[in-house]
Amino acid sequence: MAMKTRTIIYSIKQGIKGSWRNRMMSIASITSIASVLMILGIVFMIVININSFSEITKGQFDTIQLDLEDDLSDGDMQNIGKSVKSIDGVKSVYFLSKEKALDNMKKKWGENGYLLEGLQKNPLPNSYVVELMDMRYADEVVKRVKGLQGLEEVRYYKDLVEKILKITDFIRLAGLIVIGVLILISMFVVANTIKLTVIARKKEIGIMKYVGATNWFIRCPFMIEGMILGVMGSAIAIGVISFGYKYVFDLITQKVYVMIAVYMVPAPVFIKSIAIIIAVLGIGIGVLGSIISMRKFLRV
Amino acid sequence: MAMKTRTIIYSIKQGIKGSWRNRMMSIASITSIASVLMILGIVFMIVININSFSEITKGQFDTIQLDLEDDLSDGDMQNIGKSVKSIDGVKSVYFLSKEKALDNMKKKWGENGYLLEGLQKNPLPNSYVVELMDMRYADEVVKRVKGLQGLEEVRYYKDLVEKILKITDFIRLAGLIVIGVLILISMFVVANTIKLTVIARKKEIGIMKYVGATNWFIRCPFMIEGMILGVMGSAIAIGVISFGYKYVFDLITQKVYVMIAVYMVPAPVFIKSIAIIIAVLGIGIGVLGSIISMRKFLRV
Amino acid sequence: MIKFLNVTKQYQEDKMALSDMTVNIDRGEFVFLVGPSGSGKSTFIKLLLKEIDPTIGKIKIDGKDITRISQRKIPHLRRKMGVVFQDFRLLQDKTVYENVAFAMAVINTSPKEIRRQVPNVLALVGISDRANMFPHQLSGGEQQRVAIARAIVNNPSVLIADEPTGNLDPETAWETMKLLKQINRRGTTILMATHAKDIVDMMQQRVIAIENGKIVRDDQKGVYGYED
Amino acid sequence: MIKFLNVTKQYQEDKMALSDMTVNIDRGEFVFLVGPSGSGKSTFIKLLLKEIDPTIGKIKIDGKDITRISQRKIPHLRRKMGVVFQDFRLLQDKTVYENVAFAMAVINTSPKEIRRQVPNVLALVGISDRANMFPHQLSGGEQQRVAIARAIVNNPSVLIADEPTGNLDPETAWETMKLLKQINRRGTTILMATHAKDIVDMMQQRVIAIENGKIVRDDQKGVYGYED
Ligand SMILES: Nc1ncnc2c1ncn2[C@@H]1O[C@H](COP(=O)(O)OP(=O)(O)OP(=O)(O)O)[C@@H](O)[C@H]1O
Ligand SMILES: Nc1ncnc2c1ncn2[C@@H]1O[C@H](COP(=O)(O)OP(=O)(O)OP(=O)(O)O)[C@@H](O)[C@H]1O
Ligand SMILES: [Mg+2]
Ligand SMILES: [Mg+2]
Repeated sequence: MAMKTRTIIYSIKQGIKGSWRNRMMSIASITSIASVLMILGIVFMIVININSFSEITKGQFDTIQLDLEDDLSDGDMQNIGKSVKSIDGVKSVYFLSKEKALDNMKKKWGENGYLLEGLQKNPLPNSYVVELMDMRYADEVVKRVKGLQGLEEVRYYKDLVEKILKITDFIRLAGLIVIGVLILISMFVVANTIKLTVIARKKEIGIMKYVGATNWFIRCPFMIEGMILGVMGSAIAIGVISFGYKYVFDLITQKVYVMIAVYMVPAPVFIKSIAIIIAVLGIGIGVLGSIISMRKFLRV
Repeated sequence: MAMKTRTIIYSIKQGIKGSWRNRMMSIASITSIASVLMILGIVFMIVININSFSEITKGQFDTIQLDLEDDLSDGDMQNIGKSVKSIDGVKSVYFLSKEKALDNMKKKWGENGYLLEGLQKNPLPNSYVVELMDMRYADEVVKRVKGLQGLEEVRYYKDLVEKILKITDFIRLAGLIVIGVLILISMFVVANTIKLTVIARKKEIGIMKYVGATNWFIRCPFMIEGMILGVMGSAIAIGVISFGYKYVFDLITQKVYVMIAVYMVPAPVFIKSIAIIIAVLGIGIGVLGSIISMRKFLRV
Repeated sequence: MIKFLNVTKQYQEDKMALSDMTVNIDRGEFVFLVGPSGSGKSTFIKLLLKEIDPTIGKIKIDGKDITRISQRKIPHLRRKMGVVFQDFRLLQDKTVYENVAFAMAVINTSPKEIRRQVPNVLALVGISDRANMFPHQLSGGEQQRVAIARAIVNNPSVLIADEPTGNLDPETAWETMKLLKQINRRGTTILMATHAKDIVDMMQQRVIAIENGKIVRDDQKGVYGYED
Repeated sequence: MIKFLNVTKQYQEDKMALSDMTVNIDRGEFVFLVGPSGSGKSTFIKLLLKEIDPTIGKIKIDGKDITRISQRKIPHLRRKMGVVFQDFRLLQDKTVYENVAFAMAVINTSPKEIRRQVPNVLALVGISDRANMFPHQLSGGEQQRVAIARAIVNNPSVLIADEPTGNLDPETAWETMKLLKQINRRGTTILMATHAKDIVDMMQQRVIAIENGKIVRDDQKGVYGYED
């Protein structure tokens, strides 16, 4: 065990020395890693926000509306509300009176609202708006609700919601594919960079082997060098991406259109998740890159 | 001149030989170039389509609606139509009768359309819908139109259009910045890659200098090597991006939601422009990358 | 301790670098390997180090057939041998001190022991004052001496040297030979490929002469034996 | 033709590699540069090639002060000189043939002339049969001969050789010396740094002995002059 500790201390020292002595190459590697991670961050940012936008939009249609018959007593209405609330998958139920519904409609129509003034009597029914825990429960809830007395109609934007769901799913999938491809590509770029570093030090590795060094003894300092490069590359990428996102977010909030910001993932949340992703990837890429790219040269 | 030709032929031969003999490094460089260009292509794809989406959406609000007074004769109405048509910046004018307008409204409201059945009389006016050649003319046209007799109201979605315009501008700007940053980053990555190639061949360059080779004699084969790498990297990137875009486009058209495809840039148009951009960038990056990264080593 | 049994090495179709060589070197011997340029001396050494494998034949070290040992055992094989390469093979990004220290670190010597031993060895080969320089800052002869220091620092049981005096002036060369003889007296087997006629003639040790990949002479207390 | 005027070269604060050296070598001379390891021989040669610049002093070649010429003129300066480096410095990714051909292509020789001349030179140094091999496939002595072939292929007016026989057996070394003498007879100035006592003593040429960066002896028809 004392042997191992010694090797590890030696590796750390050599790794730091190595990345400092090959400063130029280290800088090249770090900028490459940072660049690729930044690109990844940008794409992640785009995808996550499109996703967030869809989710929020979808949420607005994510309800079932139960129109009540016109001549129900208050007690009947309350009973219906309670029955609905007890159904599995129902998150909340709230009562929307016919007056309130007309009011909402007027507001929603804005400039055209005056058209509704021309109505002789309020044609809208009282209704319950049912919020679901998840879209998956929709069909089940609708079926159960339809068995209740006193309902005139069950309105449910099934087609619309399903379209939005389809689009959201597609965007999420496309996003995942793009991010997956990007991770692969960045692995590739970084592995190549480190491979070039290793090729440039091929002779050195050969010499180590001739002096009787084991593969792990040779590999360790390179891995630590790779880790150092990964950490520094990640740090730069995290800094730039965080700062950039905060800047864009603030810009949108203040200058462009405040309403968009509602659909965006807030800066702290985004920064926290992207920082973890970038750090894990950067370090992983650095270490794995070293190991992969050294394989060939250890067979001497 | 014979000298120069000889040097060029020599350089081409050496460039090809060089990239073949350093196969491993060439493959590393090519994949790096291809990867970065692919990332660029993906971002370009995202930006160009968001842009296209905004443009098309904007176009749908790009009209002025002129509500006519209720008691105009057919002749009066036609005169107004002609006058409007003659205004600078007006692209087309079409007549929307009050019956047609109510019909449209019923259709648009879909499920809620039944509400309009309850109306005693059609509250909507006859109107002209004016399409503009460009948003820039809007204010001018509105001013001129307001001078006309027989108009009850001029409705123009100025705020909405301006908001959309603002968003579109923002997206376009953000897109350009992201693409600009990506080009810089990719230049960096590739220059680094080639720099590493050159570092690995530092000794070789030194030897050439000692044999009495001029800087240009040394540089040329490397530049041609860089060009070869650039061309091959671009080719791969163009292939993957073109194929990928066509695949996604077809997928969306057939499987997801045909309507989205309307908002997308058609595959041939996209492929043509991205191919040119990638090719120019790839080759430029290859050649410039070589030149930049060799500077340091020629001072021996 | 070292046994070549019918070893043939063929790099390319048409020509044999070593052909059907059988030789036996005992523990504690001092052997010169001589022969014209391209006769196969370095090939012999590379085979010992398992840098290359023979096309045909067996090579035994301490009774073990090294053509059959697993990849993982190679480092341990090499630790038995100190090597001075014809082209030095120093680590370019390590100083003289670190190059020597590295060879010790590889076999897990304690830092304390390294700090004690390295200066001794550098003094022995006469380059103490170059300890903190990098190989490219040294003269050819100085690099060669660093290579020797690295080869002997771990007290290997075999010391292999390919042309260790090629870049040294006669005086330094003789000092190096005295050093090798001294190491040999402590029981280390020494195998040295060389073109230095004077040295071979003077040292009166076993001489194996190779020509075209074949042993043409193997004398105890031999001489270089090629005429000008 | 070559003039060193009070040249001092100091790589580092404390020690001078060359100190206040003044020397004159005429066209057509054959000069041996001898001295212990680290005395400054390679430094002298590197100064001539403008690989490094002197700390103080002037170096004139053909009457031109090379410490003052512009970066752009350096290639043309170097074309006057053929050089054999102590560490060969062959292009690793070019074959033997291409290494030699490259030196010709650099000075814009026609392909026809290259195809005619390269085989001649390779035959002259005796490595025709290695023409299509890469440097790492050659023995030390073979690489040294490729370096010599490359140095002489352009008929330089000065041939500079740093230890050109260090890796050669005595016989091949002598053949190389005969070759150099022959080239010298055609009017080429030759400057050779060496430790080969036998050769220097036998050749009876001018010997410049350096010690600690100073010229300690400069004899016409001299000898190596260091005792074992
Ligand atoms: N990797 C290789 N591929 C092909 N041929 C090789 C290779 N290595 C060596 N050779 C050839 O094998 C022969 C023996 O080479 P070796 O290096 O053993 O000679 P040597 O006796 O050490 O010569 P020197 O004294 O010049 O160093 C030479 O002719 C050489 O060209
Ligand atoms: N780049 C450098 N930086 C620092 N010191 C150097 C550098 N190059 C050479 N030296 C030192 O200058 C001195 C002279 O070196 P030089 O290479 O000229 O010796 P040499 O006479 O060629 O020796 P050898 O016969 O061993 O090749 C040596 O002590 C060497 O350590
Ligand atoms: Mg050899
Ligand atoms: Mg020297």
